[in-house]
Amino acid sequence: TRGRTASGVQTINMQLSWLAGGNQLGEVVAKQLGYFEEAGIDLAIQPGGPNIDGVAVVASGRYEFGQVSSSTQVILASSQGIPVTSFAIGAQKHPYAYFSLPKNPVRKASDMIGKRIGVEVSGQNLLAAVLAKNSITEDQIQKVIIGSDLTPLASGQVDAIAGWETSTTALRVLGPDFITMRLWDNGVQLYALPYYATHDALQSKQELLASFVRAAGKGWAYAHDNPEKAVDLLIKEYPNLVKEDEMLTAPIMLGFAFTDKTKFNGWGSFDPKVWQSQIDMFDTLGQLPAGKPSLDSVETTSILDATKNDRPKIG
Amino acid sequence: MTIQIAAFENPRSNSDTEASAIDLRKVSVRFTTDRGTVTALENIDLSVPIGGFLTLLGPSGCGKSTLLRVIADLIAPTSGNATVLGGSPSLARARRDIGFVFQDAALLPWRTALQNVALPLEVGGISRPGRRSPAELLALVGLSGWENAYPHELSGGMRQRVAIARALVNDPRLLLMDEPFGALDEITRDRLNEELLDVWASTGTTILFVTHSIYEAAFLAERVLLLAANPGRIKEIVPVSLPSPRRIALRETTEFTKLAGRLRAILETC
Amino acid sequence: MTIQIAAFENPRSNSDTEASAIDLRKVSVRFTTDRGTVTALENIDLSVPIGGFLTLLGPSGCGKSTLLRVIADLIAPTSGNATVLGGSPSLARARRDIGFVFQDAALLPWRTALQNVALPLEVGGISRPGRRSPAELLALVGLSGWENAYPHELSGGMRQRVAIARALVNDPRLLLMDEPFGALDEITRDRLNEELLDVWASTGTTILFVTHSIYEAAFLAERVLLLAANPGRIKEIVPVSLPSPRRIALRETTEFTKLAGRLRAILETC
Amino acid sequence: MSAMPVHALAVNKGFANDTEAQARFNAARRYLAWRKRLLPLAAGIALLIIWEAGVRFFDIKSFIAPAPSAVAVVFVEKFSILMANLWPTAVEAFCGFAIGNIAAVLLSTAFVYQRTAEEAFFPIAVMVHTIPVMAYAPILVLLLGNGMEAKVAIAAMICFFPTLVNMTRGLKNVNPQQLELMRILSASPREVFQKLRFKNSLPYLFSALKIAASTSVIGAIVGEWIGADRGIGALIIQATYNYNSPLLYATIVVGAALSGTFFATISWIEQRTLSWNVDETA
Amino acid sequence: MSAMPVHALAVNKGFANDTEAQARFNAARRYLAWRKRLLPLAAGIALLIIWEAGVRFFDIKSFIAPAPSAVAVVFVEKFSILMANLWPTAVEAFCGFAIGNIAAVLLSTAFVYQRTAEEAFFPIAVMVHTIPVMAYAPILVLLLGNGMEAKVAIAAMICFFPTLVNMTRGLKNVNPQQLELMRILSASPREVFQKLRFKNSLPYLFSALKIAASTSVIGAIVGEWIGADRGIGALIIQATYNYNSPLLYATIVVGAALSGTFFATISWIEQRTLSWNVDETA
Ligand SMILES: Nc1ncnc2c1ncn2[C@@H]1O[C@H](COP(=O)(O)OP(=O)(O)OP(=O)(O)O)[C@@H](O)[C@H]1O
Ligand SMILES: Nc1ncnc2c1ncn2[C@@H]1O[C@H](COP(=O)(O)OP(=O)(O)OP(=O)(O)O)[C@@H](O)[C@H]1O
Ligand SMILES: [Mg+2]
Ligand SMILES: [Mg+2]
Repeated sequence: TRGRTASGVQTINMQLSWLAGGNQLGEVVAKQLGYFEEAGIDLAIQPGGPNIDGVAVVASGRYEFGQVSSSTQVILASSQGIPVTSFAIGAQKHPYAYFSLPKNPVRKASDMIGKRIGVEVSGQNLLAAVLAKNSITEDQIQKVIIGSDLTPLASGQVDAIAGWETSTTALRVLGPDFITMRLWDNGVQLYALPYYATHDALQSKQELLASFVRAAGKGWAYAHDNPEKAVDLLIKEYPNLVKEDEMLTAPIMLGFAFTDKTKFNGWGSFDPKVWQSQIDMFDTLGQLPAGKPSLDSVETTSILDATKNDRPKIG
Repeated sequence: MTIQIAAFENPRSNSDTEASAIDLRKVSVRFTTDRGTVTALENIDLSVPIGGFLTLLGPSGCGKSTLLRVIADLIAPTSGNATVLGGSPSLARARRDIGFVFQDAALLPWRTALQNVALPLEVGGISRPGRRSPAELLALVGLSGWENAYPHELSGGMRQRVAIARALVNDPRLLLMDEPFGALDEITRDRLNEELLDVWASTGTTILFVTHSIYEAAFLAERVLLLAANPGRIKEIVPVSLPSPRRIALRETTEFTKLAGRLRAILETC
Repeated sequence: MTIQIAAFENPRSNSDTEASAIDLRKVSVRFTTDRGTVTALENIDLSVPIGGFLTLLGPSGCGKSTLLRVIADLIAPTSGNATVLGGSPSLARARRDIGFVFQDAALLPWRTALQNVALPLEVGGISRPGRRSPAELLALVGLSGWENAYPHELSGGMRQRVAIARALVNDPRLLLMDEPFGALDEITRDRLNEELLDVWASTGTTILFVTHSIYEAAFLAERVLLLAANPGRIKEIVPVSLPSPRRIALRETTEFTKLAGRLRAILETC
Repeated sequence: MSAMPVHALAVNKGFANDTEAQARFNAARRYLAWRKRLLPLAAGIALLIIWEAGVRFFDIKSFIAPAPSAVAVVFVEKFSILMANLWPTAVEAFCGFAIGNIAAVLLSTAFVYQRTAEEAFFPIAVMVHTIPVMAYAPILVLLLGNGMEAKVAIAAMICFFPTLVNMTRGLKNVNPQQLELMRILSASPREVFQKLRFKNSLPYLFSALKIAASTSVIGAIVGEWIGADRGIGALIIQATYNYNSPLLYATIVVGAALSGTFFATISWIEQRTLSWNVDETA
Repeated sequence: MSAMPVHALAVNKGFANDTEAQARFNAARRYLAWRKRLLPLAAGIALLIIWEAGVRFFDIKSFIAPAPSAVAVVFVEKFSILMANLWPTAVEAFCGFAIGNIAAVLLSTAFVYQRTAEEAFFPIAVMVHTIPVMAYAPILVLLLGNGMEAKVAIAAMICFFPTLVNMTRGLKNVNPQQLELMRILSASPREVFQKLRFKNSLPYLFSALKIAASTSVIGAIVGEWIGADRGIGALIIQATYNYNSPLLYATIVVGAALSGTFFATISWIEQRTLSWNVDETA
């Protein structure tokens, strides 16, 4: 990692767990509009992909901080003793959901009974959580392990399939009127897109991370007000993206980034109690074999507190 | 025995009326590479009667092997026409009428001596009565006891002898031999010369035999074909009117010495 | 020229005091495979003086090639001791004192004739003055015009001649030749016999020469070594007291015929 | 036409029995065989020691690379789970290995006898080989369902190509003289194949099979990533997802041991089959 | 010791000029060369037509497998984006190809001269080859960062193994007679390598390089899956994730064309290099 440059601007690397895209709309806007520069930061977004989620890279200190797709990952990593802690989140509700088709709808958890539910290997614990929260046993449904695509639903191999609501283009396969059953609405309340850093970084680079949160929040606020211009900036940074697709995704993503919670607490905020309930839930389900992590090790509000007044309060 | 023979459609019987085993008309062979053209044979006219024994003599590189390869349908002549046992060379080959002893033994390294000799029987496999077994043939060439040796465990001459046994194993009507005894000591060679004449006499096989030994050429043949080089062409065909059956002692006769001297004289001008 | 020679540490000068070029003491070679043991050579005692010319005669498979391979350090004797040019065979080999003509040409297929002949010069490359160039040697063996041909474009005899040229190119002190002229017609062979004697006379090379031709053995050698088979052992060493320099016409003399007859008689008992 | 009297030349006697020499020969062979078995073991142990020392000395975090000792602990603890997940992958890898290699041998045979086919389809085979699994995974799942068949198909497709290339070369790269011999014998294309080309291609084939020893396992693992709840691949995803590095490494060790076993088996068969090949046994 | 007078035997004359035969020879060669170029093209077009017809006839959904015509439209529309993403992958694949193959050739050389090394490490190389990229991705990023170096390293690692296997075989499987010749000439190990073993291994090496033509591209693609904004691999993920099947296929076509180009280049070099090899040119 590079240090402070001559102009006093310090490089900071954000490691993603996936390719950069609409999930980083605010960061890209802030970058393009010079918000980071104003804050003395030169942000480098380091993409991830199917072969890496970046937690180990951040935990080892190679990059300053990172973002994963789900709060679960931070909990699981903490549970395994990896020293990463979330200091902000990108989506207040997890866009994870089960999709089905009108001819065979799954609108709420109880509808799952007797159905074939397609999930990825890594989606099994979430399915277990939903079932547990709704007092359904695993043998009441038929779990089908699938790869990372929605074809099995379209081709009738499963009745419902797990995925992200923000995958607008992927969902097009299902036609216009598919049915969405949100994880959040069925008792499993997870955060998505948490930002995390090591314990060390949270102490030694607190000011830097705070500056990042301030500037990123500003970017997200701009995106909220000017979605089309924001998408244009996104496309400018990542020419591989398709504008029409991103225009569809942006409102949905913004809808998860800004909710009634952010109206009061500001962008990026979270509720430690929600984190605690997540930890408890996974522990009860026996999904933390390496031990239940303490709340402290999973999240810290230090950055949120430090930036309390500088984060946009929209909702 | 007679009944058994009658039971087979003897593949030879229908060709007894043929005039000649080999008939070459103006056969030329040219090899072209990107570095130029080599004329290996030019306008060869040759006729060998059925049951004939022709030996080929000529300087190294004059086209002897090439001539045998044309007859065996291994290469097609660039121009001219070849007739073998009444049909095209490829027909004769397809009827399994041709036995070939290559200039280098060409044994299959993953087969023992015995398996190498047996190869022609496994391939094609027209069963002919009264044929000698691979083991008998190995004994004939002095290799009993070596049945299970692999080619790399044999000496150069021993490999060559395995190749000879292989060519004899399916009793071909036409035997093309490219310096078969070149790697053998004179004693073994003399004995095998006599053996070959016995085989020829008893089976009526037509034999074309390339050799570098003037004595061998004269001793074995009914006629000796002398080839000249550059391009390969027929210099002379010398008929050999020595008595039959021939035994090695024949070589001591003045008649034989005179013939050999004549062949040498021609060869020196090739 | 003299200055140039002086400029080099002549690699031969320090060995002029050696008694013999080759000294074998009770050399035996046995090959063991999982199918049994073959005794190729048994208790060979042999001494060849520097500048000597020894030819080897013996039935096929008696161990001639094996003997040459022991001397050339290609195989180690199972028992006994071999001294070559005053040291171990491997030392002689390392000093590049040995030239070897294999029974089969062993050319590298990706090299042209000329490149094959030049190989020994590229490898090791002790420069000795007055050496003939690869092209000259190709001409010597009658292959000028074929410099750029690849081995597969040459006839069997032509390949063999390339191998001979290769063995001569770095002017070795000890020349081991395993049936080098076996694939050549008699005319070419006779001329190369004379050439070889010239080379030998002018360079003082020690030569061991395997042949199946009794005439060749007698014509070339100072002494003829007769090997018997099963196991390979020395039958007799026949000194040749023919006048030098020898020309082909010598073969017509009664003295020569008598010698050849004697060799043949011994060979028949091997 | 009748059998000839056989005047044998009793020049050579063939192989004799020499018990002492034979004993030495067998001892040398046994030594080589043991050496071949023990050396990789020794090297493996040495590597593990270096790795363990490295992890301790540089204080490498377990989530980057766990120490072998940590992996060993997990290995023992989770042995039954690991074994339960080994079987499906082993079966998939083995079937994929068999199908992929047989298909490659058949296609290369076709290539050798149909030059046109080779010229037309070889470049296409190269390009098809570049297509990532995820692109054709949906089609496969559609055609073969989500069971073992799809994984076998992927393993087969991944190990197919190297064998095709090597085998085509091996079948074609025949000594011209031996080919002429077969021509003289008027051997049918089938006989030329069985008795010459195939034998000749064996060194190439065994090289290909050695490559396939690991590619078939990789194929089965990748195949499981398109959806499986059991198998090495599924366990790898699971362990990665749970940040359970020691388990991840233990799983990989099992996978590697699987391809190592494949490799050893192939080497063993090779040694028996190519015993005539002097260069190889030398 | 002085130069001998040369009594040349003027028996053979060598190559002559025969313009007519030469012209025929060259024409035949040109025909073969064109055939070699046009046949895969024809086969490719035929495949595309069958595919298009299949998609239309069975009414296959575009997200399962889009029709070539749809892919072609995307290909034209997105040409500039596709090309922009081709370059990084091409560079990674090429560098990985070079590094991986050179490393394999070097290691196989070591194996041939150090039999112990081979026996000890060959089985280990097989096992290492089975380790999935995701297991060592963090270490790579830690060591090399998230730039091209890491992707090159992955491409190199993936194409390393087949070359190692083939090259080891090719270097070892030398004609014993030719080896004896080099021994007589007292050639140094280096000379034996350069003038014999390496030449002899060329058919094996070219087979390996042909395999590497596609594995290096696969390696670069898989390498991009550890994090890249640009490149065929990144675009594949993007297109898959967005269910943009026509774009996915167009991207794959670009990747396949890349390995096809590699393959063609290698074949071309092979033909020049192995021109002495009768069996191959026959
Ligand atoms: N494939 C080929 N390409 C080019 N030239 C060839 C080819 N085969 C043979 N020749 C040439 O054809 C001529 C005749 O070769 P051939 O093998 O018939 O000679 P030969 O009479 O058998 O000689 P030898 O007694 O040395 O075996 C030689 O000059 C040889 O160089
Ligand atoms: N690698 C080997 N393994 C087993 N036996 C061998 C091996 N090499 C040679 N022999 C045996 O050793 C004996 C002598 O072989 P060698 O090649 O020396 O004979 P030679 O005198 O050169 O015969 P030729 O005149 O036929 O070339 C033969 O019986 C042969 O079978
Ligand atoms: Mg010839
Ligand atoms: Mg010999």
